Amino acid sequence: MRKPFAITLDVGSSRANHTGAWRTERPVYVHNLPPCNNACPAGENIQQWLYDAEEGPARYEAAWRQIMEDNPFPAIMGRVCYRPCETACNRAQLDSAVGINSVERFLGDEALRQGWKVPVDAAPTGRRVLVVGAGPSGLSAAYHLTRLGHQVTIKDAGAEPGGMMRYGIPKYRLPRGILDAEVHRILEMGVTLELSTTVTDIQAELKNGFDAAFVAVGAHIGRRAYIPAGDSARIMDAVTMLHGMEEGSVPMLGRRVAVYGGGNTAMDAARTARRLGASEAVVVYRRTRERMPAHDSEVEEALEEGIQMRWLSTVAHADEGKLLIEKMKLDETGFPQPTGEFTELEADCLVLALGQNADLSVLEGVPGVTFSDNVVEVGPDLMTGYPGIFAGGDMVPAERTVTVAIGHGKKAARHIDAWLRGGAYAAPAKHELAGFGGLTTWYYADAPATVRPRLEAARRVTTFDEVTGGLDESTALFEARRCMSCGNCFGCDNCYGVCPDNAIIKLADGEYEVDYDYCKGCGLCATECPCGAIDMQPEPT
Amino acid sequence: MLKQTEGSRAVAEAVAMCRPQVICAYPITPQTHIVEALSAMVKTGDLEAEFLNVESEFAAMSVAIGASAAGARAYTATASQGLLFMSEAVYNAAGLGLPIVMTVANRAIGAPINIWNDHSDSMSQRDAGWLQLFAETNQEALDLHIQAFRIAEELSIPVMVCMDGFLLTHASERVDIPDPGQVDAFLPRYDPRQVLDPDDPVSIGAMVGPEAFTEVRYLAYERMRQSLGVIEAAAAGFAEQFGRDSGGLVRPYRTEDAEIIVVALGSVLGTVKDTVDELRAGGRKIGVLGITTFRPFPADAVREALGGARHVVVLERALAPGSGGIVTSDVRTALVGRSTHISTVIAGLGGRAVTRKSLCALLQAEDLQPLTFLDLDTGLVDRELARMRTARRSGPSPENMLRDLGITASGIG
Amino acid sequence: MPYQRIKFYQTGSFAVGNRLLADEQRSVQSGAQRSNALTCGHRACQGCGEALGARYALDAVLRATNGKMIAVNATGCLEVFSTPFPETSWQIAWLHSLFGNAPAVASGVAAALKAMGRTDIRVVGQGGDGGTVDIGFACLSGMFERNDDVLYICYDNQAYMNTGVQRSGATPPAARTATTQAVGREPGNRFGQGKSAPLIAMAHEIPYVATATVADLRDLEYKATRAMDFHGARYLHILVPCPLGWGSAPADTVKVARLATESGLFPVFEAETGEVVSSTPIRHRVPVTEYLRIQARYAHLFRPEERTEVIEKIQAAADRNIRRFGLMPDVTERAEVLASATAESPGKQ
Amino acid sequence: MFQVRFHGRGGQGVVTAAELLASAAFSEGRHAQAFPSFGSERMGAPVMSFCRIDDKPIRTHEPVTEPDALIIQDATLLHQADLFAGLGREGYMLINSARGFGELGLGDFVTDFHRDRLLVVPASSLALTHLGRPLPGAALLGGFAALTWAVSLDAVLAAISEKFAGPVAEGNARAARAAFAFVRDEREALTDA
Repeated sequence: MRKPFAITLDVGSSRANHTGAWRTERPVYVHNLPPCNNACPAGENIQQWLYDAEEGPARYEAAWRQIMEDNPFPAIMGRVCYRPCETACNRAQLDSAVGINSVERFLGDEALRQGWKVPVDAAPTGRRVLVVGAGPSGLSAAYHLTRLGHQVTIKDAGAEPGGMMRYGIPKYRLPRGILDAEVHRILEMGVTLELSTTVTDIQAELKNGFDAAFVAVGAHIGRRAYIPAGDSARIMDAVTMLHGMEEGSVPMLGRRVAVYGGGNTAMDAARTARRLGASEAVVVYRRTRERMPAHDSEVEEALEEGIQMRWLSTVAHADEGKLLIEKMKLDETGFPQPTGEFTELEADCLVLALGQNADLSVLEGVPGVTFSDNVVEVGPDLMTGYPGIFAGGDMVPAERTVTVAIGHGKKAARHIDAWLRGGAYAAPAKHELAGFGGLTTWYYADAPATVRPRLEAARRVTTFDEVTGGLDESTALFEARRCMSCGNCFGCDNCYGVCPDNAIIKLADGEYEVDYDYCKGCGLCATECPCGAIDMQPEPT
Repeated sequence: MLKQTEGSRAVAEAVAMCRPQVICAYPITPQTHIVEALSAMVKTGDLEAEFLNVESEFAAMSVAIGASAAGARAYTATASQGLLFMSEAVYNAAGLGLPIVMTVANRAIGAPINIWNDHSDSMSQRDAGWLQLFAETNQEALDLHIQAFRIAEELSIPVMVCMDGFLLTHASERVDIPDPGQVDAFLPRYDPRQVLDPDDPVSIGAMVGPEAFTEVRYLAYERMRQSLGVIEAAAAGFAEQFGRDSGGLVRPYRTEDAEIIVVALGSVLGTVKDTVDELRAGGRKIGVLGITTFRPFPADAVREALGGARHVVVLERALAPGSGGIVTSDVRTALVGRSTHISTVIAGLGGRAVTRKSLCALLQAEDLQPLTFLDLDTGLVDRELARMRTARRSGPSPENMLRDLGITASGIG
Repeated sequence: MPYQRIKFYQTGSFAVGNRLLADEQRSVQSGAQRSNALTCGHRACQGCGEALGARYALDAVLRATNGKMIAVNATGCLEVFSTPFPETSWQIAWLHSLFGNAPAVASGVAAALKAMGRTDIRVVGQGGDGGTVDIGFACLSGMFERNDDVLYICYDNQAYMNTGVQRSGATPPAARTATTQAVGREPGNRFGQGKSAPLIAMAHEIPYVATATVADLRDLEYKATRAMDFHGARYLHILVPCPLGWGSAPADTVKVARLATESGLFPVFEAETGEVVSSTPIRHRVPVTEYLRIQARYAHLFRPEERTEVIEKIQAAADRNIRRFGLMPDVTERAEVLASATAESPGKQ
Repeated sequence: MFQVRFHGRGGQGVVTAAELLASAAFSEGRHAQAFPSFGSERMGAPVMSFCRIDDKPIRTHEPVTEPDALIIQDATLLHQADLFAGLGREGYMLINSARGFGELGLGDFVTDFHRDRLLVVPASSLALTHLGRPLPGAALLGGFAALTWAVSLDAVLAAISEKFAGPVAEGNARAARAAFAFVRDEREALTDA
């Protein structure tokens, strides 16, 4: 075609005009730290495993393996974790937090159903590590150390592995079958477990073939407080009571039980008492509900089960069949002060749940190891004053939860591994936190959280069946897909679509590249990125 | 086939034989009979084409632009105010190089509104970039349309065929209507220089800045120059195919030894020829040069045809207020360097009859002013001028003068 | 590509695509091999809504017609920034003639194609609001009345942006332009009767009329595609924010459009032969002030002091739209929507 | 060259009559030109049309100012200004009327002309009789043929049959014949006298 000069042009010729020169700011794809990951004591990459899980059945195993990178107990976590991730979840500010915990439980149970295993890929190092205590922390450490190629032996004084997971948490919260299965999966990896074995001389152990030791014996000595009491008053401590439950020695509590304390153990004790037939279970606590250390969900469930609460109350005197309760009031510092007002409370038995102490005997006398108010002092690498001896879990200064303990196990394993290799472990730098402000939430559909089915209260109080049920597949998937993928691209194509200059190149689903030849730097892609995975950065000058 | 028929009808039949694929129509006197006839042919199926009744002349030309750019042969017709209303699109069609053919049934431009013939309308578009061919008779009007499509499409330039409103469009005369086979043989299929084709896409109508606009315009000028040859070739080819002289650049009549040559366009040429014969009989050495192609202006052919004339009288059917004769300035340019005495005669404005009687009187006069208004009622204008001098609000001149004449609008053609 | 409402279990956005979607459910624009009728290197401002809207609309039509499309463009920003000699950003058969004649030129192209028996090729006419609702209005109405086989798309940025933001017949009340300055007793554009091209198009009872914005690009694509299911005259009116003329941040182009719809000021609907057949419900209603505040062209409504009486009039207009086009479905309706949405089984389908 | 001017009222077919005359001449192999007085007149207004007949091509396009013949389609126009303008002593005139020149008040006027070249013919009533409508055009042309011999009756009939079809054509043809006969007899009467 003899085209008329200038008036008629060949198509697409404007590609010769590189409008990138107009740019003063450039879009850059980033990975920011989702608040859930940031909050997880076990350091799970939650956003990543939800990303895998939301793709459906084909990717469930991948999601599970992502969890297993950091935490060997998804099924247990999905039941007993207090979910700091959900507290931090950005979605809570939109409608309600993503049910991360229930998805984790779904994946954990799915893994048990499918019998998925974790291979040990690392070459054997020939090093031997002793783990003292088969609780969450010890088992976690053993798991990670094994994957790092070390030979691990766990010694525990108890008859069964699990520590507080078994002797502190009642069945109705953590069925033993689940606990056994996930512990067994670790042992299968080649961990040696010696039960009913108390380590007395740890230095000797280190001399006889162990290259390092991780001590995590927990805190299972119920704290006693002096309470004026008549001779025939029945008083016991919660730890012993719960421990006894596990060994089949059902304590005689009577019809009316008072539990003294405001922590999770107090709740467990009270709820267990109900299940043991107590028609009245009353929690006596010195402060107000707001100040209770017990987690809300626990308190909620306790109330649902008919547990009564006596706030601002202390036990002044215990007698047979009754307690003398003194009313308290909080002073301006929030500390409870006696008022001199007294009332009586009928109770056949008083259960003390005033916290636990660790049994530190195993480390006593070890040179360099120091203690302060009943816990072992450790460095940031969890090593005690004695080279090669590390400690974690409830016996070191930290919040005493299963998840924290598991996190200690992982952390200790990494440092022990580095120490054994004659180096030091340096954790990678954290990405910038992905805040709610960085999201464009319009793109996320309104999707209220699904609530896990609960055993209705009446049935609960009579049995030790698991209280909280799991999600079926579709609802678990629903939850997974409620994740907003904060700070991390999830392949929605928005940037690719909204660019008025076609300056985003799509490499594959979820993979993009900015074409800086044409990008004018308008920032539309960054604004319209739902999850805040694009930053606008000044052009280098 | 010889036929006694109305000019509009004859043109419609010629256009139909050119097989236009898209025809757009908007009514305006005196062009209406042409598109009415075409509409009927499309309705009966005698002519296969898309006939669009559009909402304005502006739209008519715009539809033609779209149709032509899409590769169809497009035709429309208009006149007077209509041509002015579509003016923007008229320029655009030329700029885009779209070979549209349009009939202009020449008519005056208001105000005062006037439906009768003169050349003000097409003259106003003389620089739009279109070719302008003027028909002397209905036969030529018919022939020019057939040539117009061939010329337009060969050059990719739109062509305006100008025929005097009423004088030709409404006059029943003898015409020789060719048979369709002849026309097909003379007029090849439309092969566009540029076309909107999804399989071979281009952008037509780009914005051109200072860096190339001059060149674009130069090329248009150059194509116009080339078109002179194409027009002559088309006329020659036409004569060969139809055995009839039509079109071309200029038509001399008894100019060989003429001392006075009248230059004119359109249907008035017939009356002038009669006048020339009469004056020749009286021994006056006079001839007439008809200009068929006004755009591009055939300067060389005009200079040659006006050869030895001592006096050239340009008879104009339009007026450039503040300047005078429009054709005259082109003629003057063509004769630059010669001592030829050139005078302009403005005649036949707004349907005023140009009579042989007046022409004879005019052309016998030796002392012809540089600018003369033929048959001007001087008494009438003098009275009005006087009125305007005395009273600021002397009222609208047309009404005043009609009152003087004691008649209402109309009267003898 | 049937347009689907946002699912209630999805992660993230259905605005364009989503890796969780099957390919056929994704947007034309999410395909790595999309056609880009308007390619890069054009000279539109940063964050130009018109460039975005035009690419979406024409790519959708291209897909609907298997690439058999011819576009006719009115003079205006789109034409100027896309085809400055010696470059063009179009990758389609494209013609620009004049400011006021795009609908007629498109009619001419359609007539030619019909005459040449090429009805497999479809015609799109397009222009800005000035070229459409003002200077090109007679041609548009004529095209509608003849029911010529043309889809005409108006990219409405509510003023003559190409010439430097002068008022057009589509400029909203109170808005500041270069010819309705924010000065005097009644700053900004006067409160006239307004001119709704979509409603006027509906009055012609043409087969299909629809509105869309660059805030809901899936919907925009759907409408452009749907329009090609009809023959005869069709009209698509797309709201395309102009950062320059509206005084909004280039990065906010989509956001501004979104607020226009969520406030009810720009109703998104479809009409067939003059009757409204569907309207897009407002998801999260916002007061008009949220829309007005982020545009400098309305700054005089808030500074030096808030001109509540004007803002109330604008809010009233939004409320009228919400009633007139049923933009806020009542509770029961919403419940149904939710039910149907949650009923859908998850995963790729 | 033979030039005819038609006078009538808008809607009476004045233009058609001129065109019929032109095509009649054309059918006899002669050159002809017919055109209306281009006006904005509507139904009922006085209008004119023109016809030229010649043996060589007709080049002029000016209106007929010195007609060889006048055809007056409507006698009510008779006292209008310059109705007879330019009609020479040798000219012809045919008026559509059932009344004589005396009754029409043209007694004196006609004396200046060849008496047998100025005639009246009741064209409207003839048309009414044969065509059913008072359209005098065709009848006047029939009479005109008999009056001037500028064209033959056959030529007029040929033009009529080309222009019209079916009953209209026949009716007009009969009216034309009748008018032709009427005028022929009138002329003979006058020449005999």
